[in-house]
Amino acid sequence: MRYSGFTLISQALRGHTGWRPAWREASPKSTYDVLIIGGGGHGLATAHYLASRHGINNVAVIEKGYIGSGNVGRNTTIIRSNYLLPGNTPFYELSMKLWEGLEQELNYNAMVSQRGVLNLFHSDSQGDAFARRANAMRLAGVDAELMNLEQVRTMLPFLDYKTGRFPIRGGLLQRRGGTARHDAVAWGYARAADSRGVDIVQNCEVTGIAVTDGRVTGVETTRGQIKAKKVALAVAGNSSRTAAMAGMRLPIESHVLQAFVSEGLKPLIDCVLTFGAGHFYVSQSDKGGLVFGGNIDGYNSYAQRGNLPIIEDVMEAAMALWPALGRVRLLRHWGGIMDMSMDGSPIIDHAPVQGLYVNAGWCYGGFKATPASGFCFAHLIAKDEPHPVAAAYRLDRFATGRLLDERGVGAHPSLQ
Amino acid sequence: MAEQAKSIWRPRSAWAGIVEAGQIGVDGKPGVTALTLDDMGFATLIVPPGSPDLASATKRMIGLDLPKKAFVSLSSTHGVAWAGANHWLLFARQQAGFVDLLQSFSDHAAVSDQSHARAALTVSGPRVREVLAKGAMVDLHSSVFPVGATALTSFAHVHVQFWRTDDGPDGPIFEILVPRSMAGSFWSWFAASAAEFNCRIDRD
Amino acid sequence: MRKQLHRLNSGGLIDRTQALCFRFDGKNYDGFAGDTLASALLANGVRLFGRSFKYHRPRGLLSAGPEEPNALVELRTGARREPNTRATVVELFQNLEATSQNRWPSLGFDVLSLNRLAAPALVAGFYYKTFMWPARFWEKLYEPLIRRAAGLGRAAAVEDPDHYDKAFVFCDVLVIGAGPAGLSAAVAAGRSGARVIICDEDFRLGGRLLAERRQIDGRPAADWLAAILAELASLSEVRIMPRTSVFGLYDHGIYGAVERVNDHVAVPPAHQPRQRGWRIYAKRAILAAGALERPIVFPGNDRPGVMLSGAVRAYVNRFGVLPGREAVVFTAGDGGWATVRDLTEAGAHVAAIVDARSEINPESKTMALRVGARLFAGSVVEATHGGQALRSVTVRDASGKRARLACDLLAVSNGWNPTLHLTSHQNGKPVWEETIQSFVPGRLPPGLAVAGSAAGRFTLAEALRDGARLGREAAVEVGFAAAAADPVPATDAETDGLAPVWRVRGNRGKAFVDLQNDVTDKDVELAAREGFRSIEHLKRYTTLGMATDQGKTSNLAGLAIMAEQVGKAICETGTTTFRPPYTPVAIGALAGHHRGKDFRPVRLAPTHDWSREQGAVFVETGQWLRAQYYPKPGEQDWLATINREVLATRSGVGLCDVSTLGKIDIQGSDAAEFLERVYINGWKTLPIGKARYGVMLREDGFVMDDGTTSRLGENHFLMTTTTINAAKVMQHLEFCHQVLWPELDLRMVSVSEQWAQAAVAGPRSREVLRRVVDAKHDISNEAFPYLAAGEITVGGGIPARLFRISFSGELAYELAVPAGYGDAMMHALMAAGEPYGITPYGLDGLNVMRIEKGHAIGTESNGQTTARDLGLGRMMSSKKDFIGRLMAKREALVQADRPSLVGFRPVDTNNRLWAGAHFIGIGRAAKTENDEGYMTSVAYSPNLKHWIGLGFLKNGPTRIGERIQAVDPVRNGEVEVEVCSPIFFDPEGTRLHG
Amino acid sequence: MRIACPHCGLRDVQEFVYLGDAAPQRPDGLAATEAAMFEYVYLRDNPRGLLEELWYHGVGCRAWLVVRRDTLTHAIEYVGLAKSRKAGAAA
Repeated sequence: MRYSGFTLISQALRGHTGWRPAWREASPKSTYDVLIIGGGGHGLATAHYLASRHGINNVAVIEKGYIGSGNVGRNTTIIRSNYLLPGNTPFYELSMKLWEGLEQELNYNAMVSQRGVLNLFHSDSQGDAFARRANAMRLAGVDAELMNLEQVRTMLPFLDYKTGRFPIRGGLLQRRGGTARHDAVAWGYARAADSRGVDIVQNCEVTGIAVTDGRVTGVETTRGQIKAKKVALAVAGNSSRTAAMAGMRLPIESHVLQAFVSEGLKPLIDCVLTFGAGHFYVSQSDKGGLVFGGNIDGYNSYAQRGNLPIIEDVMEAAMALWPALGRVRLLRHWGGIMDMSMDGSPIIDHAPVQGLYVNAGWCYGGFKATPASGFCFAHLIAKDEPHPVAAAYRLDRFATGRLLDERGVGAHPSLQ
Repeated sequence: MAEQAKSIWRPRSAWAGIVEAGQIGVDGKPGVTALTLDDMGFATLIVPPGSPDLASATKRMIGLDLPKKAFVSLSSTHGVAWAGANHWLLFARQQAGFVDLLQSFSDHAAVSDQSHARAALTVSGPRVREVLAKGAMVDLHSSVFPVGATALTSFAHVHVQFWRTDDGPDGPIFEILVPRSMAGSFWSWFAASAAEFNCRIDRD
Repeated sequence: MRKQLHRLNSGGLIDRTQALCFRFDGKNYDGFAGDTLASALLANGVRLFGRSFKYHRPRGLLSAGPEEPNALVELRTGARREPNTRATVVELFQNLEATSQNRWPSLGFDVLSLNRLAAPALVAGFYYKTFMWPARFWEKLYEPLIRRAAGLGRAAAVEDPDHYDKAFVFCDVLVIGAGPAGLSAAVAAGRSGARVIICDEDFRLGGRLLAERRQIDGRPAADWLAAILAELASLSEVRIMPRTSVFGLYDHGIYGAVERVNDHVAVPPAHQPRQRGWRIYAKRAILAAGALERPIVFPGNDRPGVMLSGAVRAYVNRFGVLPGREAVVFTAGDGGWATVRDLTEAGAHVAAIVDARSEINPESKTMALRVGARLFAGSVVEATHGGQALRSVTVRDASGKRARLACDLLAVSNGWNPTLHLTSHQNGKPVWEETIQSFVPGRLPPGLAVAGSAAGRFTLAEALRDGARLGREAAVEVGFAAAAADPVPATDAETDGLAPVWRVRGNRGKAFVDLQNDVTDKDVELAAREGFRSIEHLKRYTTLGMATDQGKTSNLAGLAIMAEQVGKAICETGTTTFRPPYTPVAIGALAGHHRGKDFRPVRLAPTHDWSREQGAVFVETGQWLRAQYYPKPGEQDWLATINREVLATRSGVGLCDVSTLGKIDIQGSDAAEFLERVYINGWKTLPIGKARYGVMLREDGFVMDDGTTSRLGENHFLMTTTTINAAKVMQHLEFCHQVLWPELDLRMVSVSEQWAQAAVAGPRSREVLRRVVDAKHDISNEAFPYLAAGEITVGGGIPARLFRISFSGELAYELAVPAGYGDAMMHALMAAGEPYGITPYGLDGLNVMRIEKGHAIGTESNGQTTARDLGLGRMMSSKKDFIGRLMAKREALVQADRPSLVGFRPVDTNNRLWAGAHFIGIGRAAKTENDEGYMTSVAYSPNLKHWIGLGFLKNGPTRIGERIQAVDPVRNGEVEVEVCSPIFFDPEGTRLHG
Repeated sequence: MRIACPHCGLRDVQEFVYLGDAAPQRPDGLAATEAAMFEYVYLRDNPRGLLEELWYHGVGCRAWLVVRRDTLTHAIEYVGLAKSRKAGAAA
């Protein structure tokens, strides 16, 4: 059923008794053309684009828990395409364009809010590095503005411009960046994919990948064997473990990243703000909570929880940047498992096993990539060749040296 | 060319311009006392694993036992503190003669003079543990950190080495070494942390 | 004093001798010390405390504790304004000022309560289904409206004026909660000599005992409480921390806590923090956090005057306040009957007892008769009436017959949920306990035990027993001998019969599950209908349990209604994960001292004061502050200053602090071998007394750092690193030694802090140094040529080191003296250089000169470039293995067209250059496909009298003389530049050797 | 978390720097192949469960440690000195 203000009102008059499930509770069939492991944002988006762009509808998304239970429901909701390297920028810009049309495409309000993303810089040399990035964005057709101190001060008068240990000198603004309602992205894709016949199978854990003669034939699950011509992995956080079922080792470590939300407050900040001298970023949700985060905890973990030093580190950065937050209270914090890749960039590629496809290594940047990741992964699965904007996300780039290391820290996931 | 007048070449304390003698915080009886230590000599001594003769040399030259664990050996003029595996911090209360001492140690260990690398101070008083607890991620309880114990750690993001020198009539006495370049930031934290207990400050 | 109409004449744990006046919404009131803001307002007859989140419905007090969903206020004013403060936990103080929030223009008349008219459409998740057309209206219209309507209180607009502390504390046994279980545990552990910390979020210790009329050992519980508190105070290793909430449990026995040191006064006393964040390291911990009473979901259950039954007892017994004079008690268990008793004893009339159970025991019946209350067995409350305060309720009995009863208080009792939050902070899943119809702690984190109500053992007797046993066990587990156990004290009789009611369906009115987020039973049903049936989906779709109370009173009812919808038992639907913090924590308390200039330590060079005296402008370089330039009066701008500094250096002599470089002392018979392995170039042949430039790679083949290393002796080297990478390089070298090659004979230590170091550069530098270095040292060009390094003395015997190295391209030296002499060295050099016009220069001047010489720094070796990219490929030895050797050979890293370092000058020399510009072929479109590299560093060269730049260009070295555009769209710049050698000045290097 | 440094005792994780999996061994010497080095630098097992990993006690004694830690529960089973490992000595 189509969502609109009209249906909402007509349902209101009927006591909302006519709503149907947003997606069917499917049981797995015995065979699919494409089986996607992982009912997170990327897996669901892949299913949607397979069905809507490539006409491949005999698709299942297999999720071990409930859909959207991974990082798509645990992030700080930021969307942006302010990337530096030519292998990244067009991909994230495609994602941004897909975000811009997402609600109409899905008939689901994911509350995509292009409120602007401002990255602060704190020294002349950092300013030059931001200029390099901003120029790279403009060359790729992405909007970017370099703001001076006065412009930043006008926009965000409440930051610490007086006593800050690292003085604010200016910022890089992408006005088209912003936020989206994270859960709604998963639900919207699920509903749209379901409406085209995709089976969304929840509470079904994949326990093995069946390979015969170097070709994938299906998967073993807690709900039995499922055959499939093609199997696609979209299980960020658990990519290594799933890939290991097919005998692969990946250039990935799983790390924990914490996120934070404050109590609800009347509107305070109208953009997404990042602090370049401490690891800190913040925005305010439509409900009023400040949503913020910092660096990864910095050690391998599958625990979905973090530790106090990083929490304190994030709060110190918050206070250093925005000292009026002292009396605002932290409401909740949680952790997600990040696929930290060895160059900080993702992988969308064939696996060495035929018919197996890998979508992994999103580090802490997977949410903003959701639409393009699904779009390009679907393209790869359907056509067996990479989508042009995702062509750099090859597995062999680590061996050839065609790395996409935006931060320049090298093969140390804990620093990426 | 004539050498410059010696008057220019006077050393400057690591605490100069940072700490002034006096009192900070609330009125009343001081809960904490801080005394800056100038003119101390420090050096790191490192030996290859299993090398035995530094211990006997230390005993011979300054009459102190080389601590095997995280402890410090102290005399009225010298001390030697454990500072890592096969790694010690040798120190003297006065720099006079220290260079010669290091020379004689250099047959027994790799010696690196660090006399100017550390800013040192003594802190003591009945509330001193409460002040240090605002920075120390190590347990300072008597049963865990007895007189003579030392630790390398950080206080308020500043690397430190410190030890419990003694127990005075007013409670425990600690000596703290901080990197010279961070003396100012260390003091900013210490002063803010000690102010609620009243802190008396003496300059060496 | 104003009369407190609802204050009892006697009783309660308030100090009636200490009256406190305070303001709420601009009106003055009086209360007593020992009150909370909630109890004091209630004593004054205030019923309306706030407005709900979505429908702006009038709300009163539900609870008397941290679970409060309704009574949120803005506490204090101005810079100290604290939004969303629960009135139930605010300790009253003199001149307290509070304001209601999320209403306009006033609490009594709130325009947005008109939302109720749209309420039929504002169901769970309505926004996902609408506001989609036209797309651009979202940011412009819908979202701003939603944002303005949403949110709760207003944060302060200016800097928090209060100070915060952070502290660390260690103990053997941490006891969380100072109710009967916690106190018993603390005393049992403390008697054995263990180091015990007992924390309670309340300002008064005692937990539920403060709110109940109970007997222990045949005497009022208060006597027992006084005795046990006195004993705890007498134990030297026991630390009692009231006003301290343990908010989180982290790995390995680390607990986060926040102590509200001065929240009970208007302004913290001088030098004292407002709050203190604690990191508690505990070997064992006992959770004795009690339980939270649960409400019942029924139509109109949010009307001011509907209150938890245990909260009613707390107000009556602890605060001496009568929350209502004519009460109805709606209960699903025995708990409500205690409220009947206490209300009656306090002088209220209980009009009716509505017990959902059909079987009522004879004693209860007798009590109902005695207090003159109508008894409705097997009955429920199905509606409430009144405007902004309760006036009556409708009761429906087992036969369906309805009765309307006048009342101003409805006490609701539906059993309790253990406060088990901390047990699930490490992913522990609570488990359903059928007998008490509640979740209890599941698998516990290591070192944690749970006592009393928090474990689902709700009686006082169990609390006392649990506490004593677990306290003793914890002490024994950490190595203390068990103290002799006192017999567990006897308590008066108690019962805890219960048959919970999750929801009452009614004909009219909304039945709220989550009061703060305005989630109703219908919303839960809708979520079920739409497939959001997993508990996490329910939470996320309806926002159930996501308000500031984190669903403390609402989660279970939500689960129960969902279970009913999907036809499962509650235990099958599971529960959501409780995340830290247990109650919201001020951000300031977690940051402590580290804000403003104290956010991170600042490192100052030993020459810092000298630079300041010279008028330096400083710049952050990593943790260091370094002199950027030294302006003189009358200079037009920074460029004029830097030009002067550079010209003076190149023509005479300049002086620059370089103390911040990392310095590592490397000794041992394998020191040279070690350098061979960590640097790309050769080291074994370096003679004693010489310095050499070295480059080190990461193992992945990219440049990590560079610097000069000098050989001071056969087995003794001094390595220098860049300022930024000093710690990273030290860590890397330790890794190489300890992890890769422990067999090497090697001893390393950082001596960065020991030395002050200054560069003396320019044609007259030797003459200056000659006047500073002690006469016995020959520093002539012959005796001390380019790249010489030696130990010398200055000032008549002060040990120093001299290096003839140059970053500026001039005849130059670096002189190092012990850091304490750094200030003296600068004065001495200035005095010695005065005849030659010695000029201090800073990082900017240094930068100009190094760009003129084509030396790369961090902006060039930015972690994305190889030695080859930097033009240093030929330094890589092929005769030895070194870190990064193999990965640097990967095909893409040796591709000919990789952008490589070259120089650039503007074709029109009037143009300035900008770092960060990208290179695009002339006449080609400015887009990514045509991007050929970028400018890394630029400077105005006062020697060449135009701007110069360094940058990476595809095939760079083969394109010298070619012209290209440096495009800079973000600064509207496009400059035609000519590709040139990166060495702009003195390419033969003759000045170096002068 | 806390790590029991063999030299310094139980210390907060804040004092340590993480490197990662301790299993890969650097293929030393001129004979090492690019393929072996690629595996050493880039490929990881990344297990959920026990992992031997390298930590550096940078704020303390500057020792590199081998820590056997469960990546799901964060429980630590063993801590030893990295330098003892290659030498083959018992840590």
